[in-house]
Amino acid sequence: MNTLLTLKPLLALLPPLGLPLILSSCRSPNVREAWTFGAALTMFAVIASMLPAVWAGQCLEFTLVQVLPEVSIAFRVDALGLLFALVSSSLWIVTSLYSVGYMRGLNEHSQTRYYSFFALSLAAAAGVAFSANLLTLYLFYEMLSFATYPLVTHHQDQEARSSGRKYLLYILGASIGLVLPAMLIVFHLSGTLDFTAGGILAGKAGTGQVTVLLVMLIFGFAKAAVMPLHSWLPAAMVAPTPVSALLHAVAVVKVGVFSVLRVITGIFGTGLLAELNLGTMVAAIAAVTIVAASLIALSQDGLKRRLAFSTIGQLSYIVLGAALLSPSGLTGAMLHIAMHAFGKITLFFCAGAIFVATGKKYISEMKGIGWRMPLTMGAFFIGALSVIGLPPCGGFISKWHLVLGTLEADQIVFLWVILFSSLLNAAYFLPIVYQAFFCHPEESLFERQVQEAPRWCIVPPLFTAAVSVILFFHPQPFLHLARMATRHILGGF
Amino acid sequence: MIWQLEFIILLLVVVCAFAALKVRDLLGAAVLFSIYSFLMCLLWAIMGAVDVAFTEASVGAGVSTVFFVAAVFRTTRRSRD
Amino acid sequence: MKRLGLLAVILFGALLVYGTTDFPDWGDPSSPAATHLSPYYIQHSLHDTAVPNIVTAVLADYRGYDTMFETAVIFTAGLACLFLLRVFITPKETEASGLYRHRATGITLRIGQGGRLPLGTREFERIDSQWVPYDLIIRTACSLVLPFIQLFALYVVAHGHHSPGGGFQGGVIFGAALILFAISHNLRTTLKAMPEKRTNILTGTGVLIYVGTGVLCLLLGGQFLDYAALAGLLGVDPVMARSHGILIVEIGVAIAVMAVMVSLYYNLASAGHMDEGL
Amino acid sequence: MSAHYPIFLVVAPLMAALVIAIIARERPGLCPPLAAIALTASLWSAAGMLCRVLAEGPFSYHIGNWPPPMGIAYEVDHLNALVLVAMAAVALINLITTRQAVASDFTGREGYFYALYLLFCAGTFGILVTGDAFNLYVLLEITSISGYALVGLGHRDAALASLNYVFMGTIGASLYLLGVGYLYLITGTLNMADIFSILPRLFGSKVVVAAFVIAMTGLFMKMALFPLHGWLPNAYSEAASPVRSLIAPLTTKTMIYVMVRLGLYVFPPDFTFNHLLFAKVVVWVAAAGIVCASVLALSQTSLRRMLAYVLIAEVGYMVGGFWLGNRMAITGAILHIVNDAAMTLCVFLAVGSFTHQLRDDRFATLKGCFRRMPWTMVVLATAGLSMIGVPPTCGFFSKWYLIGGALTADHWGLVAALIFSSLVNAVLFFRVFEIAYYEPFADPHQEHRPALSYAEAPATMLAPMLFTAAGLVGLGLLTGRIVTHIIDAAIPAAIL
Amino acid sequence: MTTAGYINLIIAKYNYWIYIVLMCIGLWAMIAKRNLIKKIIGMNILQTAIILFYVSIATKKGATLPILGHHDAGHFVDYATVINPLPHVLMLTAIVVSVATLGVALALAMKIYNRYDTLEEDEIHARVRES
Repeated sequence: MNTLLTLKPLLALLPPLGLPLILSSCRSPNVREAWTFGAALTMFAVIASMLPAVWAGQCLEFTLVQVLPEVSIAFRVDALGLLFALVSSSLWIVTSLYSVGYMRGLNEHSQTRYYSFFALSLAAAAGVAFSANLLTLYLFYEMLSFATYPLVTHHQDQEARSSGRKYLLYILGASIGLVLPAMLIVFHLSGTLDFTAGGILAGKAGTGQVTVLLVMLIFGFAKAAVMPLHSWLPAAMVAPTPVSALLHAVAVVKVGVFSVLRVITGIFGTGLLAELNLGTMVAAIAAVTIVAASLIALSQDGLKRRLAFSTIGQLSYIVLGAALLSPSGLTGAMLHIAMHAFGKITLFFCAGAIFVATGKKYISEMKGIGWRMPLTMGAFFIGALSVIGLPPCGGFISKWHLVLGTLEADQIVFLWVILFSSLLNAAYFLPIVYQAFFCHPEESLFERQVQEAPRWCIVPPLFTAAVSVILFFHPQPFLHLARMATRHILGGF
Repeated sequence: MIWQLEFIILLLVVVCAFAALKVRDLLGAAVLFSIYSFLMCLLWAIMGAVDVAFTEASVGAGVSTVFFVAAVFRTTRRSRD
Repeated sequence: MKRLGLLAVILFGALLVYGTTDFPDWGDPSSPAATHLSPYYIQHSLHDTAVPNIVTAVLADYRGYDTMFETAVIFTAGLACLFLLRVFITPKETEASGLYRHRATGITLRIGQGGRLPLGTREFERIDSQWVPYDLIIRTACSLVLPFIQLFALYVVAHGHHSPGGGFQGGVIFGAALILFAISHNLRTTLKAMPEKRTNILTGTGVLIYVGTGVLCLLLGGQFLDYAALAGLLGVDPVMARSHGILIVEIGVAIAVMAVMVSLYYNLASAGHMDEGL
Repeated sequence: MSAHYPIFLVVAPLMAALVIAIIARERPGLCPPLAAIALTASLWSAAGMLCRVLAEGPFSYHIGNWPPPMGIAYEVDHLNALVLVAMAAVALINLITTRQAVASDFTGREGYFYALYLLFCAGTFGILVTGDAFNLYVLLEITSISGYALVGLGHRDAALASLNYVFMGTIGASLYLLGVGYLYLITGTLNMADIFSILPRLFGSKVVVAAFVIAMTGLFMKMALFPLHGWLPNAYSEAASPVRSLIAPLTTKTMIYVMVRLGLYVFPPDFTFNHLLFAKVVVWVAAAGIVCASVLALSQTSLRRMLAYVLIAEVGYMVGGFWLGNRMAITGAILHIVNDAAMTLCVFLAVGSFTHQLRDDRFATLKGCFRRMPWTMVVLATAGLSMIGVPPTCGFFSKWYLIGGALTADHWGLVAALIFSSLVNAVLFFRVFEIAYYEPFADPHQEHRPALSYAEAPATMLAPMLFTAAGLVGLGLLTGRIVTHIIDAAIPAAIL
Repeated sequence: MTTAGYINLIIAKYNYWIYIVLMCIGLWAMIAKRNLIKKIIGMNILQTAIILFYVSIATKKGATLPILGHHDAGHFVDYATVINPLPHVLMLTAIVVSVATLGVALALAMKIYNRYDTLEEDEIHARVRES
């Protein structure tokens, strides 16, 4: 893989930093939102423009500044990073659309702040995607934590405060308490922090050290919500729905798992982990999270909370896939970042649309809602299928690869875990759809036949649902990128 | 120099230091401190540090004491320890 | 706290004793302190600076920079007291409340708020609220002694090259003379003789003379405080220039120290009101 | 001119102080510009010296044209040139920023304030540049006395805090003086380089050991290392805000510089780190200090008291890092002198802005400050993130070196303490941000929320504050260059 | 070391022992005394003790004052016959510093008295707590 020095990775981060423009136009909402769209589209365009080069097997690099004699703040765009950046930047456009509908629909306060920090969060997510070393990744990871705080606590009431506390406590506590020392120890042992295909720790650290570091890093990136550091995620559901949708189904949590993926592949190296048989340990941790989170999700009545626990489980699929250390497992993990993102964001959009249209938050109140909001619930159904991993949705592709991965790695236990949890997924999603369409509404709220949410709230879920379906038939860009990344990591298969 | 004399002065210095800290009347403490300074100045003169002794005589035994007295005059003479 | 303090003191004392056991014997002429640096001063200072008093030579020339900051320290102290204590609310001249004494009879009057003395009268003299009857003997004796003390102070400054003493001692003695005047008479009278404004200006000026000399040396092409550079200006050879330079800075020190001592006394004795004191 | 930079650095503020003291009552309006000019001159000289050191290497200035050790020499090398630039910049920025606050806090005595301010700065610069152990003491005292006076005229209990500071400071300085006396007794010289060359012959002497322990203890007292920190919280919280933001960045950091100077260039590093158990004990004391100070900081109810304890913890960072005795850790300690000065300035300027605009800095009054004083909060947030250690602010990078050094030395106690303190700092600052982020919650019985007025500081205060905040990020990004070009050269090659 | 050795040690350095005693007295007063003026006196004792130490370093047995006559000019002075002048110089500075500190400390004590009406530390702390 040849490298190419270019400014593009940096350019990709800049559009969201058009904050002053957003701030300066705080008095006219239309202009402000135009800027947001402009930023989102520019960012997507810049990222997409890097696709051909990466596709051709090139690696775009840019060193911003040499902050330490040995470590710099540097960007590198490879297949994995680009895959993630593509997902998050494309979904930003959709979410911006949705935000306009949602925020205006509910007449929320401080919208300028909302859009500003939203943009900042996206910049941070792209930064994480393009980080060339652990320090840069840590920098943007922390930036994301701070930038999302005002979004999570947007309502600025008592509940938001306590949830915000929990959010920061987990995220920041884990990153300062675990990632920072782990990063320093890695640097101390290996003298570098650059992500390299074979890992940088091989031959430089003992088994005990590697185990401790692995545990510190897996749990340290608490955004990946591996149990027991997961409970910030349901708490963070106090945020406005677009925030939950983008950040808690896409940017924040995916940044967490992306970081875990990066660390496993770039710092430890799959070879080292396989050699020390540590992959199984991580996979076991992930498996416990998958099953436990799915079981908890069954018992949740709040729609967003149920989605949150579902997310926790789905994230651990990705960790599990990476921990299998097999080609298909890795491919599946990477694909799942994309597939789950499109599926889950659809579900969140629908939840938000329901809230905007009816003010309902709880599943038990949603009997018969399908007759009132057929489009929304239709999208919801497709999203649910994708997350469960049934055809004809994108989720099937990634799960298929994960299952293949377990077989390749000869870890049949995890195959059962995946299948069992898919059943559980179906068990907590399908009843919602069933109730929505086949139960009679209990309340008189649903008297009128069809009353959907505002247009801007309904178009985005339909779009993402459609994309989910399309991804089943044409998974190409993502599948190809994931395959390339896997080949790069494992050295060809 | 007669070392016995020097030794007595040394002891007196210690005694004065103690006494200055022990008396309950702050004005008395100031005066005792002045004596302490003056003995110290003698001691230095004996050791050949005439310039230092001169300075201590004018500063330690002289002006410092006046400052102490002025401060005590403006505050209180009472002390509980 | 007390016990902890005692423990700390004992520990500290033990450390000192520990160090002291390795000291060279007291008065040993071959100790390192006596053989490394000081022989240079003893053997060269007279030749270098033409000042027989080695202490003065080292103080004002070799280590003149220390002394400059020593003066700055005392200046800082004066300024600090002024800053901390001075009360900048001056009672109006027409406000006459306070104690007055009739000069001729010695009768003391108290004039309350809003009361007024016949303007322009010289028969009454304002006295301190905590007024102690003046002792004639002390007053007269101090008045008699004062000029001699001041003369002695000047001598100490001027003769610092040849005998113990110098700017600092002379300045303190001069200041002490003024303080004696203030104690034997009263603060108000002293303030008339030596107003606060003048002490402030003198303080700064004294240190400025020192620093200015240093800067002058620098401007004349030497290093800072290199009095030899003053040779051309003073019209003497570099060695004598050092001697004269020392005298100049000693005068500066004396002025500054004198003014600071008086200013410190003013502030402490009057608690910053600059009206009446000890 | 450039040959005289070292002296110009100190004499410019000194002369300006004298002139200001003379004209203080008559022309108070002239004082601030004069002070600003003097400090600009100092900053200029400091920068000039740094450039010269980078170009030509260390140089010295012989005052009175007496070669050391007979006379006093100013030694400029990489170490003090770096610290000098930082300190001069801090002093100047603070002077410019706090002008309005000075006018309101010290009405009628601005002139004297500026004179003392400049004396304080002159003393600090002198300490940083001097090569003579006794001269350092004199300069230390001029700094301390002006500091006592400045602190003494602050909030309600300022005089008490200041007198306490006088006592602790005097003990500290006296111990240092005694240590210097011991060194003089055994070496016969006061010049630092001279002592350094003589000492290796005397390693066995108990006098050297005693001198070392006494002088270092004195410095620990002056820098408020944990068990000897008693004076700091009160002195810093009672001082008026312009004084606080001057003294907090300069005092402790200067003392740490002196410690580094003594440990590396007066006592041979071999003696400092290996010859005694002292170094190991101090590292543990520093680690304990970091933990205790952080815990104490949690229980404070006003911003400035909280910060005072954070500062004590930061002292622990630098002391711990230095005494680990390996290159990386010492790099961290020196880097942190600069970074901490900048961070402390930034954070206390923000506090000063609160006290100036809201008349208070207790947590309760900070409610809704993100809306009321958004820019000040941006400054505070940047400084807070730096103190927590979030990249790319400078606090992260010095912490990077400190923790890295502790790992190199296998000193897990200090690693744990540093991480713990970062976590506590995160809690501390987020508590503040949270308070400032949420406006007072609406009373259910009231219809309207109490409206909070916009109370941002004037632009003349804000601009230098924002500049400082930007400087924190700038310093962070420049870390690599500072370390390779300056700090590497500042640490003796013998230290690995 | 023999008893005679100890006695010798004590006699040979008695000045140094006295300075240690004075120093400890000063330090103890600063820590344990509650009256502020007493503390200030303790501070001055501490400082003079250090001056005594320095002056003790300077002495040489049988040497003369560090003031030369003009007749000394031009010929070599045996340094063993003249007392070491350097510590004297240093201590002149130290005395000045101590009186400067004293001035500031007394000024602060007066401010404290004006505010709390007492100079006893425990009473002051009680008042601070009250307010």
